[in-house]
Amino acid sequence: MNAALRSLGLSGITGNPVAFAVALALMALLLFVPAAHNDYFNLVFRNILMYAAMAYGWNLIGGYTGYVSFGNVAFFGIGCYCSGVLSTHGVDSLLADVALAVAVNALFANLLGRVVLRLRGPYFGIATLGIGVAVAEIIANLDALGGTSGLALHQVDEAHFGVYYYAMWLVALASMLGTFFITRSKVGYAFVAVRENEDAAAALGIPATKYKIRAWMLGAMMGAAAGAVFAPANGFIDPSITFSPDSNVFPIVMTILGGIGTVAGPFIGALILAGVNELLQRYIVNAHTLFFGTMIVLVVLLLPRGLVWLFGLRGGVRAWLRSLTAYRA
Amino acid sequence: MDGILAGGVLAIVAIGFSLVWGIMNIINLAHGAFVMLGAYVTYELYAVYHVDPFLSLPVSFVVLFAIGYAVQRWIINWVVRAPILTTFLLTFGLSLLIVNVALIIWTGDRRGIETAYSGTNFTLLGVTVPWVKLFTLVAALVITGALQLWLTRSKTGRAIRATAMDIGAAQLSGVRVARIYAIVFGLGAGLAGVAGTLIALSSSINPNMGDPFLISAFAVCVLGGLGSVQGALIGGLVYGVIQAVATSVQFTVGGQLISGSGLSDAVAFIVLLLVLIFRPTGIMGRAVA
Amino acid sequence: MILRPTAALGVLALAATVLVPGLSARADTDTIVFGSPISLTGALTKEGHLTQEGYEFWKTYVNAHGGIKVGNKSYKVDIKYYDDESKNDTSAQLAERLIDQDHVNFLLGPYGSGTSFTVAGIAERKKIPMVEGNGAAERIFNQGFKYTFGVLSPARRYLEGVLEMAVHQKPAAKSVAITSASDAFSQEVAQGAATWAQAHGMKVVYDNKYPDTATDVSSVISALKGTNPDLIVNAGHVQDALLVQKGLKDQNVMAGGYGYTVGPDTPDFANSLGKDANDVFGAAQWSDAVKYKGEPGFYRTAQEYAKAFEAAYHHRADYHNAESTAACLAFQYAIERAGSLDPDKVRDALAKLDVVTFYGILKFDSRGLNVYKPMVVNQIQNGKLVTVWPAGLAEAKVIWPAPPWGKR
Amino acid sequence: MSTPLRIAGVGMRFGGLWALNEVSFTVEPGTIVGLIGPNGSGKTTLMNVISGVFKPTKGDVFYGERRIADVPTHAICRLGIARTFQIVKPFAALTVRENVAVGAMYGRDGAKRSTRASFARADELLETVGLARVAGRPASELTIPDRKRLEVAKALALDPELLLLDEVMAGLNATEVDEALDLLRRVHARGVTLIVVEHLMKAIVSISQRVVVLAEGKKIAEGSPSEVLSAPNVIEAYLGSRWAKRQAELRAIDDERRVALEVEPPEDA
Repeated sequence: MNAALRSLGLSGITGNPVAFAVALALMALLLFVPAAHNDYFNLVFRNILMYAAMAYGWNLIGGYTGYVSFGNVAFFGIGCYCSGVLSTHGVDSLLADVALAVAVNALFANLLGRVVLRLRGPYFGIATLGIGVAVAEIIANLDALGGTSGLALHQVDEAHFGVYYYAMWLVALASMLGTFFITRSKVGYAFVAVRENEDAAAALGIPATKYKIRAWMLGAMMGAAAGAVFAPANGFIDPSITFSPDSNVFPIVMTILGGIGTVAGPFIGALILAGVNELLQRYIVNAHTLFFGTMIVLVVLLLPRGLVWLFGLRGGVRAWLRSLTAYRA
Repeated sequence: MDGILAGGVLAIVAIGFSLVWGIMNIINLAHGAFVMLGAYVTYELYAVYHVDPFLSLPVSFVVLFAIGYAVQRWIINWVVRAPILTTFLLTFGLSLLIVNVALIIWTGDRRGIETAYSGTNFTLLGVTVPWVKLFTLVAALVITGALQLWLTRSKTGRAIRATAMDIGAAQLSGVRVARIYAIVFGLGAGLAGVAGTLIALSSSINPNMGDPFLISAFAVCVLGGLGSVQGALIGGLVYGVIQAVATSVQFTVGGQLISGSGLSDAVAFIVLLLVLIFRPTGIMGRAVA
Repeated sequence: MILRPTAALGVLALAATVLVPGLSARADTDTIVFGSPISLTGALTKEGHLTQEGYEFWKTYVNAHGGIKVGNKSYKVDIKYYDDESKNDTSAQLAERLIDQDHVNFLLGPYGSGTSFTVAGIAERKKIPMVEGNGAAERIFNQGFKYTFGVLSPARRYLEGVLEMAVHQKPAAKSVAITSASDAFSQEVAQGAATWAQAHGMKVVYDNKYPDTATDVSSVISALKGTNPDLIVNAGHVQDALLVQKGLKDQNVMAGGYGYTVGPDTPDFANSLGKDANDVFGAAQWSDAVKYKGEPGFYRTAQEYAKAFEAAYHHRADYHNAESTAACLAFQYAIERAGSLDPDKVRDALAKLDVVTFYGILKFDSRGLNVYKPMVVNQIQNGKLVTVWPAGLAEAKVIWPAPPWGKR
Repeated sequence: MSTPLRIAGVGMRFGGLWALNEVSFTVEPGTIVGLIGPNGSGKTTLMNVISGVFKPTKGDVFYGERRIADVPTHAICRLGIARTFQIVKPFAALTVRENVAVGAMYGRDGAKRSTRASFARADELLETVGLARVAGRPASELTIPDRKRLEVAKALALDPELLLLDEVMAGLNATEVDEALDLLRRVHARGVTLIVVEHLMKAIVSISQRVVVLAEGKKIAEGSPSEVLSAPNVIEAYLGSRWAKRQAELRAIDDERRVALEVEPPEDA
């Protein structure tokens, strides 16, 4: 993975300050969405925030620590079910939901990490992919959790709807700022050192495994929190919703699109990707997926280093054109 | 037994996937889409020109090889040296694109191929064996053997392996990497095409048929060891067997009957995890450098 | 340097486009707009299209015949679709969009139980009535939703017809093997079938599920084969029916009959399986053999409907088409009875609705579920789909037991 | 600050081959020990054993009274033993300054240091090694000599008592070598014990107080530079060995070529 980020063209750990400023500004802007008093926008942007939080979770382990996980959806899903279980036991408190989800997933990630974080590269990737699939299938087979029929949480009414939005906004903001402060702290530098070269990191006194597990846990907590808010907001959860391929792939795609291993990347990626997807879905009903795919292909070819890199680009168009051939064989 | 037979297809799907990943360091999310295209090539030949599916095997290989070659040469090649996640994103986009074009061309209708021999079977030691699946298994074996031979003996094969080991060195020794990559990717797509043809015989055809195979391809090629052809074969068979065994298991937890077949993927992946813990680079995998 | 501000602006601009309320598609006042999130891409594309055909067919008819009368004013109808990509987690957003952006008057259900459930939740919150014809999972109707109505018989009853038919054959089926996909709908169907069988002295010799993403069910089938049942039923969708039927032949599994939920009734089934599709039973919400005399306002008999439909879409109307059309009909009659477009008035009218149509009776129990219409059983007899059960509607004698593979 | 390092009968086997065989010697605190030997003689392997990358097959390593043979790398580093890598390993995505700061954060005194303090420390060290001018650049952009300097700076950031230098001068030209030697002397002057692995005899002779010679994994000589270099078995080990040729080449060839040589993988380890 170290090769991966070497070529991001981002020097310094938090990536590009301009991009981060823009991201913060946009995040602040999203605080005013409920002012539109339009449930549709609430939902659209709540989902964007949700994906952003999940993307930040993935970015910590996949982007900063260089362990590419395909299983973070498990944390989101378990987070959802924590709220589900509480709700079926008559507890309808977002705080409780988030608290439980974060605690459970921190523990789960910790235990799991001790096993899977021994693996490297693709082998880690597949092991985590398996975790996602396995957790989903196990839950689908537990009648206690509703099995494939899922769980119906208390019905969402108009009054709550805004609350869920703000809750998700807080989760996303926390994930973004969390990432920012983590990555500027000693811990963050340990993550990146591990990503860049585990042996060299060890030679500098960094216990790699310990920090891998930390990154994995922190990431899990972000995804879990997003799930804990999503479940009651959606009012109903089942394995096909909480462990959907989208919830697994989108955060990764968004992070790559925005810029791996940067603080602004996941959020900007989420905003653009979900935003464009929404517009296509709406105005090109019959072929939106086709256009969506085409757009992704073009973005990768035109901005192989992610959108955030554009902010840091020096030398204008010429430099950009030159950069396009950088990865040719 | 069912497991081994089912594993044949998985193996063929996984071999191509594993080659591309192992040699080019590209996780080709469009692999499932290639499988689907292979199936449609076979279907069109069968429906329009009444070509027997088995005769169309080479055709779908060639067609898909061409497609794969072109895609690599003119699209992926622009970012082929980029970090694995970049190409991951690219192929994600490509698969969306291909599947939805297919949806426009062939609609969502499910199609099937009925031949004189489809479904025919023989019984061996009390086990019923469908000819088609047996052939699939044989095909998997033949492909593995041939590929292995080609990779080790032929000039191109050696060039490919050299490239896999060290691009720089390969280039210095006059290997045209871009071309090699295109060939490998074409090969991967071609094998997907072959798999598609065989799947078309034992299952139904529709634009989304490829997706479920992608996940198992992931598991299989890692189970066997990335980039290892025999690995993918063994991985495929093992994976098939695990799932089959899981299906036959039933147990009760807290008064609830849990049937293994509902959990076959979970079981398969848990076994995969165990394998990786003891052999961190898969069954046939080499030690990590 | 040039690019930096451009990039910043780009991001902001895009954010803005999404933020700024899009032009709302609120149609002119003499059109009633229905909205439906539906599977236009993804795994359930085919089923989605069948549903859409059912809706569109009704729309064309109504508009051609002067629209829906509300009081003394006639309204044209329009239906707005969005693609849920066959994913349960996208339909929520689409439903909100239909209601808040496009200001649709009413919702027509998506295809599939999972999606229907999600949309039902939103319909409830927004107090917009939804009638759906393609989500039979009963869990949808056990939530106490007031604004969701289903015109179809509940999942658990899907296979009852097939089982009932089988026990009345000579030789009567004494044992049944049940296979099912792991999704909610299929599970409810399977449980319903098992319960019915036990209640009617039928032995359930095998009852097992497989992941709904399975690409190969051979191991399930060889397990089932050992139990050699008189009847084999599968609870699943078209894909499952095809997989299982091919698998059964692959392993030369012989039984008196083979019954499926979704599958045999869709043209795809016979098209893909050819001869091997013969003698298979399909549970159906409706068939063009049913003998109802519907109220005026639409085609009054199944036969008229089927004829006109085939003329329009060049394939035989299957029950997905019919139940989708029926959903629209429920609205048509309810709106006329309510004499208003007010969601609550229409909702009450739906709750009180009690009409006979080409599709059968449209009447909802307290949960909003149409439990008053029987299922029918079709059998594919040399390539043609004929209704064989209930006996009263039978177009042909049941072929039982099925001849050996290869002799069909 | 006065802990001796004792290598006691260390043996390291890879497959059938003993890369190290019964190697024993002691490094007194405050000294500079040169470790030389032809390619494949086991120098880097020994570095890896001391720094905990490899666990020796036989024998032991003591730091003061403490057995460190099976202490993990990061812990050894925190005991005050730092090392540089023959193949430099900068954190390419980080700036030069950040690279060094990471060392300051997790080294022997790292626990006590805040992030800010670590960066302050990094700046000092960049001054010392003469990298201040490129502090803000990504490490990936550095020239070979600068990478070597960075490697040393990172090691120093760990506040080591004992510093293992693995071929920090390979691939440098004459003036660069002199600068490097000067740097090492300054480091030593701060009371850091040095173990210097080098090919360049001239460098070793000029800086070491004691020299240990390895050949085919065995210690064949130990003593002051002069006595070691006159020892017949040492001469035998070197004359006609590939090493002599390589020296000849090195003098002949131009910078890029040397860069190329530098990046070729280490023969041992």
